[in-house]
Amino acid sequence: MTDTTPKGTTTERKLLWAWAVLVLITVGSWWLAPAHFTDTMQPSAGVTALLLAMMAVKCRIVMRSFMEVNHAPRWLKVGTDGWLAVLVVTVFAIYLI
Amino acid sequence: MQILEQVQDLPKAGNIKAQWVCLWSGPAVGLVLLVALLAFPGFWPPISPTLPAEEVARFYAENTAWIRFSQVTFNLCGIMVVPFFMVIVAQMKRMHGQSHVFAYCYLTALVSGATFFALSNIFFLVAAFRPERDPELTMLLNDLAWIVFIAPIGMVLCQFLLLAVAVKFDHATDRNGAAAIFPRWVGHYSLVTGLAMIPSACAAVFQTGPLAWDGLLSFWLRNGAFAAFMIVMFFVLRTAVLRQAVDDGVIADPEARLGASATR
Amino acid sequence: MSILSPDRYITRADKSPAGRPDVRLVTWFFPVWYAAFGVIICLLARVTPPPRPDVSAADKVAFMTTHALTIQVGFVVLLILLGGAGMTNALVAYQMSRMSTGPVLAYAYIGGMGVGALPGFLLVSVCFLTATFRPDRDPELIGLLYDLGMLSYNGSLGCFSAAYLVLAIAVLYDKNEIFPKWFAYLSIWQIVTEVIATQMFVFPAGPFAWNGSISFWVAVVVFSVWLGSLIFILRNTAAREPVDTDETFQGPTAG
Amino acid sequence: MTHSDSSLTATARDTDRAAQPSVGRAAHLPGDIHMWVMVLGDLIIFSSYFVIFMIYRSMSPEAYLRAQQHLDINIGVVNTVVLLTSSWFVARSVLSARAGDHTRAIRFVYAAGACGVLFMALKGYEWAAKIGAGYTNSEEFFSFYYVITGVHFLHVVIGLIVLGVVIRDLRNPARRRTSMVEAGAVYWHMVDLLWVVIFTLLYVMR
Repeated sequence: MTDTTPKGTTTERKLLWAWAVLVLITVGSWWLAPAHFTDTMQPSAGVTALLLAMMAVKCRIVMRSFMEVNHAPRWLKVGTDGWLAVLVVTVFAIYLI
Repeated sequence: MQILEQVQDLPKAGNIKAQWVCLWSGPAVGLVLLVALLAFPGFWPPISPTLPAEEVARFYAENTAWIRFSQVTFNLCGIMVVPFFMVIVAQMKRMHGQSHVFAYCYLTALVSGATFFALSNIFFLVAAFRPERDPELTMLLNDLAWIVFIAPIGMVLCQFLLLAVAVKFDHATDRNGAAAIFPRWVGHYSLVTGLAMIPSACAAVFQTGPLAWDGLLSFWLRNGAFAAFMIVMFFVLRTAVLRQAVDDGVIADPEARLGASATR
Repeated sequence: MSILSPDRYITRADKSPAGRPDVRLVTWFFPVWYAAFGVIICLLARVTPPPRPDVSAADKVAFMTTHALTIQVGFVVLLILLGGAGMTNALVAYQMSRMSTGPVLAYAYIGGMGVGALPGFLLVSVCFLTATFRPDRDPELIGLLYDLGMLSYNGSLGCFSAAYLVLAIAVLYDKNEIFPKWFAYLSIWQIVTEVIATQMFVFPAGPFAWNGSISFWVAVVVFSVWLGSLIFILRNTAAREPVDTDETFQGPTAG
Repeated sequence: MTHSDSSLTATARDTDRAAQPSVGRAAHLPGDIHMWVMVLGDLIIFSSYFVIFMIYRSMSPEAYLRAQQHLDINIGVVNTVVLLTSSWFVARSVLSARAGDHTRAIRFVYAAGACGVLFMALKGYEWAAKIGAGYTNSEEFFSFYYVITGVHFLHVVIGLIVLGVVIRDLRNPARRRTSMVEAGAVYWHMVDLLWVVIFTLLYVMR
């Protein structure tokens, strides 16, 4: 089992990177949150689109990296990506209407 | 019932004893409920659904004590018939070639049916709790009490039908020479009792005629059929439990003993 | 597969009846009863989809008088057929008793569902029938019966949650593979929808009201998926049941 | 024991192959199909809540935006990081379990569970602070806020039970199965995933 160690380290490093990116995006969204401001806010489609994109990236990292969908059968990759795409598009469409 | 000395402490003797106690709880509880039934002023004759609100309120004001006594008795003792019906469940589980699914169904219907019955006396008692209440409210409670008492027959109907089906399946699959738990007529009788109770569901709709809650079908046929079934089943169950006791070797075979005394 | 008779409903590959005859009968009865139940509550009694919570007492009286006939027919039939609810639940309990977890969770299921029949079915039937019994009653009282009936019918949560919980536990622990494991997770969804349905006691309108998109419609979809799955699972497991297990069963009253 | 050893080696070899993004490697479904039915179904159910929330939000975006300003974004961000970290712990635990290092795997699951408990504590404090400040569910946004975060909270509780089961199985040499650890991990990541969406829609959406 010693031969797994170097390869395992690669995966572990990837996981750490995934986690770092997720935390970075989260902290980034902190600057954009309405609660961050005290004056009256205006709805902003641009900021919302950006936030939804950040959310989509985070979700995809969680699914692909943490949930290991990357190595999963095709139907699961398609299913999870499909769920995410439909959710984000629907949410944004409703937002715009 | 004389339990043989050598099996006195065995589980199979305990099982028979428990069934025997539950069986005899039937007539005892039945007697108490009969007293409550006779003591409830609203049953002789049953209050008419056409009574105006003021009359209903006066009925509760004038008969408060007897209503309280009889309905509290129903409240306290009504669900004590459950052990008696559990003897039926226990005997159904002994039927040959069956998976006990009917017994499970019977048990579920029994539990639900008992909760329904436990509700009606609360409405009667709340109405009698403050007879000076607005007559409209007393009439509402009276309506609820009667409708809950008479109309929800689904669970008990289901019990009769299940017993009928179980007896039929017991008979049909009886290949190994062992006798059926209940005689075949019990199934038919159970079916007829169930059918006799169906019309009373209409008591929640009709205010006059035989289907109203004081009517011939909804009140007298329904309750009469149920009481008669309890009495008949007491003897049927008594025979069944005694036979189980003999089969399990818990009591001596009365026929064998008779034969022995004859030869002596 | 045909729904016309129990022997044609649960079959082997060669179309001969499979499983035990008594289980076959009750398993066949399961979808038949739910079909009848669906017709009663949707078309006759008009409680599903539910009437609005955010209407005046006069509107509630109008609802009761407009639909008086179908409400009376529907609920009287339901009062007669209600035992079917007990039978369908008992069938699930029976299959649970065949799991490696034994009968204890099956009895818990019977307890939960058996108690649930009163707030879940009886109260709404009795309230609506009492309301239509005397439509000339004080409108406030009719309104009270309307609210009481709908809230008890849609809002009896704990009895069923308890039953779903023991069902999920039994399926997850089971080694006999009576039910597939994913069905346990479906039962957990059911609990989640019941938890959300608590909100109907707070909101008379909006997504969490008793006719709300979240409290009601999402819950109905989840329930339909759950029930539909259960119908097929019960059929499959009944077909797979060996016929000679009669004597091995151990119940509390098994002599 | 021999059997479980050999299966462990096999899974370790799977990981080995899985670690390198080479072509021609057999696809591996983490956990089991039952757990994925749960996860995908739950994602769909939650999505329906999100869509309904968005529909109501789009009817009065200004009011929702004003209400959102009263949320505690600091706790929201910290809680997101806490859950992401716990997810990372669980992912590491799966790797350790596959490599046969069960002591380490158990330690990672404990760390993840501790993060879960921390999340719940912060959530509880956040709710108490909001209710104390008068933001009750009489306001529409907050009715959604309490229900959606409440249901998510319930999922965290279930997740902690799942992690407990994973620990119990990892401790028992006779019961250890990588698929069991994977299934628990998949569930826990779903809790994380849902929170990422909730965080965006409730806290930072504009």
